[in-house]
Amino acid sequence: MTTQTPALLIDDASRHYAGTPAPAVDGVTIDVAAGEFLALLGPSGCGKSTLLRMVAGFERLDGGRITVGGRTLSGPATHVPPEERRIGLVFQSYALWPHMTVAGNVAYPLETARVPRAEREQRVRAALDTVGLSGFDARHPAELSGGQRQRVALARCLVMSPELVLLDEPLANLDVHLRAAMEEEFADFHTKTGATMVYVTHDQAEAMALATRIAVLDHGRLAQVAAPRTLYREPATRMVAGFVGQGAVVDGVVTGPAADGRVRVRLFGAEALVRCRTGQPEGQALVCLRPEDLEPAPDGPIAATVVRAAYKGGFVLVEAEPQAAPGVRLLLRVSGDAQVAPGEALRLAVRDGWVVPEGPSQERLTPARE
Amino acid sequence: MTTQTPALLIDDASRHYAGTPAPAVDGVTIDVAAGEFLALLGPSGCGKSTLLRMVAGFERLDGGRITVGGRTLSGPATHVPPEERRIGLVFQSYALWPHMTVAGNVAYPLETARVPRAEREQRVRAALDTVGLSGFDARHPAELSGGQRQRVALARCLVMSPELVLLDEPLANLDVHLRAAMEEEFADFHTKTGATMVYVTHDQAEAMALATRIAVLDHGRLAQVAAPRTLYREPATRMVAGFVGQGAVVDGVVTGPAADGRVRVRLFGAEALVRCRTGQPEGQALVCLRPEDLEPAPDGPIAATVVRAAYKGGFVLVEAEPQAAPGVRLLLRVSGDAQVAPGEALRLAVRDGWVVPEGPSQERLTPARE
Amino acid sequence: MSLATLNDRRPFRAAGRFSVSGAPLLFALAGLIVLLPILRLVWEVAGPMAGGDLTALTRVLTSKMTWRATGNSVAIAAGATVVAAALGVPFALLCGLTDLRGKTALAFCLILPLMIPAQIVALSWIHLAGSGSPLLKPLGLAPAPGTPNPVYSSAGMILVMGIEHAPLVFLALRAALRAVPRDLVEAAQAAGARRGRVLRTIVLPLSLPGLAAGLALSFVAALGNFGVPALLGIPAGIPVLPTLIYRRLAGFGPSVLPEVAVLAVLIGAIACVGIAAQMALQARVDARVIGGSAPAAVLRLGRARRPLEILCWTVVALILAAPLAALASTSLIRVYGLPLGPETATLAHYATVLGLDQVGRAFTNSFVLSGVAALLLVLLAIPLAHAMAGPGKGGRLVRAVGVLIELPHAVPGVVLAIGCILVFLKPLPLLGVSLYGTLGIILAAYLARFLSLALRPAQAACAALDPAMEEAARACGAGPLRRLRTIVAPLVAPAAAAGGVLVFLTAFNELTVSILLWSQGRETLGVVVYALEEGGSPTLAAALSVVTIAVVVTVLLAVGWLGRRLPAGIIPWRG
Amino acid sequence: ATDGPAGKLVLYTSQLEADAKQTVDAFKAKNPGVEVEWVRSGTTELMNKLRAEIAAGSPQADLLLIADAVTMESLKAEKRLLAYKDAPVQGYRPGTHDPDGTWFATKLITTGIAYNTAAPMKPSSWLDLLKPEAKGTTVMPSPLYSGAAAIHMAAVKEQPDLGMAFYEKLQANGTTAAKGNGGILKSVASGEKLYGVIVDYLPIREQAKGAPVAFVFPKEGVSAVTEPVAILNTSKNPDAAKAFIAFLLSKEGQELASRQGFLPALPGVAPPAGFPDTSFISLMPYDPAKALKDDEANKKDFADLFGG
Ligand SMILES: Nc1ncnc2c1ncn2[C@@H]1O[C@H](COP(=O)(O)OP(=O)(O)OP(=O)(O)O)[C@@H](O)[C@H]1O
Ligand SMILES: Nc1ncnc2c1ncn2[C@@H]1O[C@H](COP(=O)(O)OP(=O)(O)OP(=O)(O)O)[C@@H](O)[C@H]1O
Ligand SMILES: [Mg+2]
Ligand SMILES: [Mg+2]
Repeated sequence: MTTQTPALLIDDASRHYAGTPAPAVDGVTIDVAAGEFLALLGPSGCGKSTLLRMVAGFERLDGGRITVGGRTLSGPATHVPPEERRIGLVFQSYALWPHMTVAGNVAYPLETARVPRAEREQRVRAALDTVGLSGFDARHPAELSGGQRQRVALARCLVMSPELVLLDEPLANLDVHLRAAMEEEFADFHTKTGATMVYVTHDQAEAMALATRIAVLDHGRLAQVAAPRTLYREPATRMVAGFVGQGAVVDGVVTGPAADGRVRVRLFGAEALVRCRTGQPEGQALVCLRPEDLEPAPDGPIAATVVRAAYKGGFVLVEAEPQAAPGVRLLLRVSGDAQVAPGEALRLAVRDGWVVPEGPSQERLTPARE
Repeated sequence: MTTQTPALLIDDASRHYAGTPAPAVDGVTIDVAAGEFLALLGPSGCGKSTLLRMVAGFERLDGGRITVGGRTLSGPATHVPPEERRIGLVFQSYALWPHMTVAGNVAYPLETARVPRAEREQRVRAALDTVGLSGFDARHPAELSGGQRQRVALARCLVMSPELVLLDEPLANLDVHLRAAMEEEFADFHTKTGATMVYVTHDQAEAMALATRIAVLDHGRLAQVAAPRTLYREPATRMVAGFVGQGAVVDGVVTGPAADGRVRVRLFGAEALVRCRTGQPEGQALVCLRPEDLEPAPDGPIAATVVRAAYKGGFVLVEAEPQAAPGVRLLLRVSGDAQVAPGEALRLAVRDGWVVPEGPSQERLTPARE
Repeated sequence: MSLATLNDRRPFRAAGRFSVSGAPLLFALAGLIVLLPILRLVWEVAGPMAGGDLTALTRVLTSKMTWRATGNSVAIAAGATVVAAALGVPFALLCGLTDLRGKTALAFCLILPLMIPAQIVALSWIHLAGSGSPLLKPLGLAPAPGTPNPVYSSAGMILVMGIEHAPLVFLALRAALRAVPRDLVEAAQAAGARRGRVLRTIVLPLSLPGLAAGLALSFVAALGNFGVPALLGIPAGIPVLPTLIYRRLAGFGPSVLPEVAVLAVLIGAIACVGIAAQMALQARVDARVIGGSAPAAVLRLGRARRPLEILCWTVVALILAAPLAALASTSLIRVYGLPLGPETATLAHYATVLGLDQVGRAFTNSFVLSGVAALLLVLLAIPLAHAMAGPGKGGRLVRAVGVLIELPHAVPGVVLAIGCILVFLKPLPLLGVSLYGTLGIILAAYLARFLSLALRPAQAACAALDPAMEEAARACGAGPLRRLRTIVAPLVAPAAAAGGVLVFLTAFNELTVSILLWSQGRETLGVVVYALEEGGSPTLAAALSVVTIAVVVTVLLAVGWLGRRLPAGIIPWRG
Repeated sequence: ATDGPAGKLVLYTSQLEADAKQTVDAFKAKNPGVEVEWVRSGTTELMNKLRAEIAAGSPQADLLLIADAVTMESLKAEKRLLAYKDAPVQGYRPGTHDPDGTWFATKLITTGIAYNTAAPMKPSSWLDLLKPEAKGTTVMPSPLYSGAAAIHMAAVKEQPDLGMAFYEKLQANGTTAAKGNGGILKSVASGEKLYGVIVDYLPIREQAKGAPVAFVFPKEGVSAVTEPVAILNTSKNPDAAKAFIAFLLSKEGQELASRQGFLPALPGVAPPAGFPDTSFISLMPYDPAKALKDDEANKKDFADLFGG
């Protein structure tokens, strides 16, 4: 992340659709540095698309301001229409024009900008090259596979050399294998072009694999913006802890003062040393336990029962219930060779964990992954 | 798996659509025991849906025979129409009837079968109970979430108490979180009802999590049928090795005779001990290396360069190129705390592996996961 | 929808829809029975030809008048289609694509001309443009007495028919526009395209199939229109095929029928060329939208909105309110020809008209006829449309029937009526009763004439039906008829009902068919209006027309009100 | 008439609704045993219906009461009419019924000139329509669609001082053709045209109501359609049909026609108000049989001149 003027600044932006009870986007502030790859992550309906459409200019702001490269595009009394924003946009549905060829689709933004024919052809060729679709010029979108369609959409956005590219769940419609392949292409594309990218997804694995930073939205509000690793290891809220990565968020008691970023907590009657923010107060707290934080150990202090065991290829994902806290589900991985059956008893050791800064809620404890 | 007469026997079944160059299903033989959960796995277009539709009776056979509970439903000169097969069917698109309530959808098969009203209502209630949708009777499909819709589809199929349930990619339309939740429900459902189930998917993780056995189809032919663990650890062909689980399939040389199911191979100039079939001959061979088979070790015999490193939450998936074999991509996992950057040098040790019984092909070596 | 679904859908569409391939044959047969009257007329041409008798054919085809009328028909129908497009396209764009206010009301007003009989519309225009114009005369804008009425001309016919058929273009294009996903438009905006460019390069090409369908409908309707050329073309001395047919009929001699049949087949052939052109155009344009089911596109009009709204309502006032007002003022004048003023105005004509007992009967008859026709056609359209979407031989046969149904819609009503008399005069086989002289024969004619109106929407809905809906029912053990009844029919019912509403409204005012088929006590509204007009009581005819239009509008509003909770698409003018 | 004719009688008539009802009611008052079912429509529509019925093998009508004798002649030529030899035709002028007794005139509907009262010139002769004052402001019914107009044309062509040349001059003077008489009345009443060739009763009735039209019987004479009645030889109840014709031809029947506003065919019966005495009206003679023979040629000539 660089420290120059942000490529995109979303400043306290809000949008409340008429006739809905709550705002779809509610006072969101994010700055995105030039060249950054920001993922907007959150459950369905949390306002990701709305925020993206506000940046693209398809939705007006009810409050706040959006600045791109120092120029205010949306703000009080300002609204630059989408066609004048020069922001690249890739849609979940690809939004290819079925009546045009691949080349026609990609050339469209250049025709609109009255780029001379020779230059146009050269740039279209270059863009198709970048996405590995040279030779597909004359095909129609209907004659392409899903991944190829997505790449045409990418080329169409790329051909304008936009400073800012917005992508709205570009992989949601693809199957697992294609999704993996396309993920790599996006990463390559980002490296090659150096464009600033904002990428909407509800798939945390996708966000983590791609983004330099992830902004998690929850009911229209920003829950946390951080690098993937930070988000995974140090979730700021219970919602983030549950939404990003697997694991459990459980009730614990901080029993000592924080030191060196670590603190002692009591979990299911056992003591454990987990990470925390500086200044974490003592008392009731929420602790996030990732699968790799737990380990089956013959002398582990926590007695638990296996509830479910799913072979995931290479390892078995075990769901276990601590005997001290019925109803709570802990997740851990054991080697793929181990035979684990539901009902089996298990002793667990806590190797690591994280005290969620947001205080413990009143809700009943549930496994965090849905 | 039991050894009584198979609940479903697919015997050398073939189907060649008019006007297509190759058969969609080509001499497939599988027997499914009563109570078994068989997954049909394979890439898009390999003939999974066609095979399922042949069992359901929507497609006629061009050769072979399909027997359910001892009764031949499809065969030479036999074709029982779908409406007389009493086979439960769950569609990828749910195929709920939007003009009927939840209860109406579920009651439909019973109405068709002229089940008296009182019994009908009782059975509908029981089926909705089983899928955890009591109290949703009067809703319309449009008023349900994706997961709830899928459960209604399940209840509709369940209410007929079919001996055999066929499911065609029932989770393909759901988002990641919902998919995980529904996977569990299918597993529960299978345990509760004890029905024989055939489950089509192209997602190997899903197949492995659910099925007692997996049948892998490749271009209409059966590549392997085996339990998930066997399929992952002992893939019969290069295609299965690549399609199921992550990892690489690389060229090696078997340098000694097999003993105790293990054999010595030379890989990238280094020696390693890997698993194999009994009677594996010496000489050129394909070796499947899963991510957990490789380990970074300061003294590892294989020198490699990091090509890509993707944080997956909890661990980093590293793609590495052996210096001895440019172009080959090996996959391994390293701890989430480690900082790995592309270009870095790395030494690897081979802890395990599997000699693919199918001989080495002429194709250029590529990473196996696509 | 994921890719996998897309893949699954296309190939499986063709598979296993009917295990009992007899069902489509059955429905094809039902369709053919409905088409019997028109087939009987085709036989009037084909029969003698098969027997080697070509006299009627050569007589008609060698007549110069035939070709003159054909030329006029084609030119005027094409011109009317251009006018219909010029009106229908901008309104469809504004109503279907923009944030214009009052779209429902605007759409409602635009659809009205379709519901008002052609002869009434034509009469209104004669009133309006003539030297006696009750509106223009007081304004001093009326043509001087004795100067020819400008609507008695090809241009007049083109204008009036164009206005009358603009709703067809409007409805078809607006439906297509609604299917243009928002993100395709937004992608173009993000690419820097302004409104005009988006319209030209994205929206119009994508909705071309719908536009083509609308143009074809309008062309076929103009080709078979009798009311307008009868009132505007004859005084101008411009023969077209429908008036030529009428003239042949007014002639004498037993040779009339074969000759009329030849002319009718000629109209049918031209109509088929129009339909074929539409299909060719649609096949050439690949506008199948791939991917998401995003909501329909909306273009913001911005500052242009207010002026455009004013313009729209001005045009609507011109094409609808003005002729209607002319008609209304005629109905209020004590004696036709006097200027309308406080001392010449009277409501007496309304009292007279409403006192006529045939008027009450006519309202009842028209109501029953159009209601029953709409109901039966919806019931027939669903299985027929379903069979047409089916695979194999059965499907092909039904699709062939589907082309034939354009015929009774394209030929002038009088020709169809003659076909009905030929078929239904003799007692029906097996039943032993004759439909002749009953409402039954008019109903039979309506069924043939309006089948295409009812079928087209149902057909579109069936083609879009997910085959998995039916396959799920099969897996539940449901046979073909049960599936049709419990799954297909309810699912395509909204679309079929939309067709039914169109049939009802069109049949309510129908004249040209019932004029030959009515009998004492079984007159339709159109017949009574016509009789008053012909009998030299223009004021009474105008009064009854006004009452009829009021009833149509009331019915429309009631349907709209009752249909508030119906799924989108049933109420034609609803957004 | 205690044991008069009985049974059902089907009448196809082109009389106006109200007139047809009066006529039938009056007949039924005298013949209570007969049940009359009637279909009213324009002559063309009625003939289309009848033609189709004939083609389908079962004409439904017993009696035909339609506008003109030429149509009757065509049916007679096809041998579809029943001869009523002893019909009560005493007192009627020859030419107003078929000498063979197949059809009988029931009234005189003459074709003359109507004009808008605002018109600068009041016509008194057919030739006045050729004057410059009438240029482009005259409308007439087309013989291609109107039976009365076809007979008018046949009659005009027989007139030595009019003839086909008259039509040519009308065309040169900008006269246009319309489909029917109703349209002519509206054109003239509304002032859209100033002069119209039209049947008598329409403008005379409207003038009585105050419309700005007037009707003249040109001095050369007028043509007349006679609204003849005939029995189809397929009639299932010829006795009742004959009784109906006898009623129409009776003095009582003729007085009814006069009350309805038409010139009676039987000389000596008083004309309706607004009409001159029958003796002041001269009829242009014409021969229905010849008119039928020339019909095609006349229509072609007309179409060549006026189009449509
Ligand atoms: N045009 C609109 N009018 C009214 N409400 C809307 C509109 N568009 C979105 N909303 C509502 O605003 C909220 C946020 O919607 P948005 O589409 O931004 O969610 P999202 O995070 O993109 O969800 P998804 O992952 O399902 O795409 C939702 O509650 C949605 O129903
Ligand atoms: N009705 C059909 N006519 C012709 N070819 C067909 C038809 N249905 C399927 N095919 C072809 O048969 C092959 C197998 O198709 P099938 O639908 O069984 O694949 P699948 O394994 O289910 O794929 P997916 O994962 O994409 O659903 C494909 O090549 C497909 O194109
Ligand atoms: Mg979204
Ligand atoms: Mg499939």
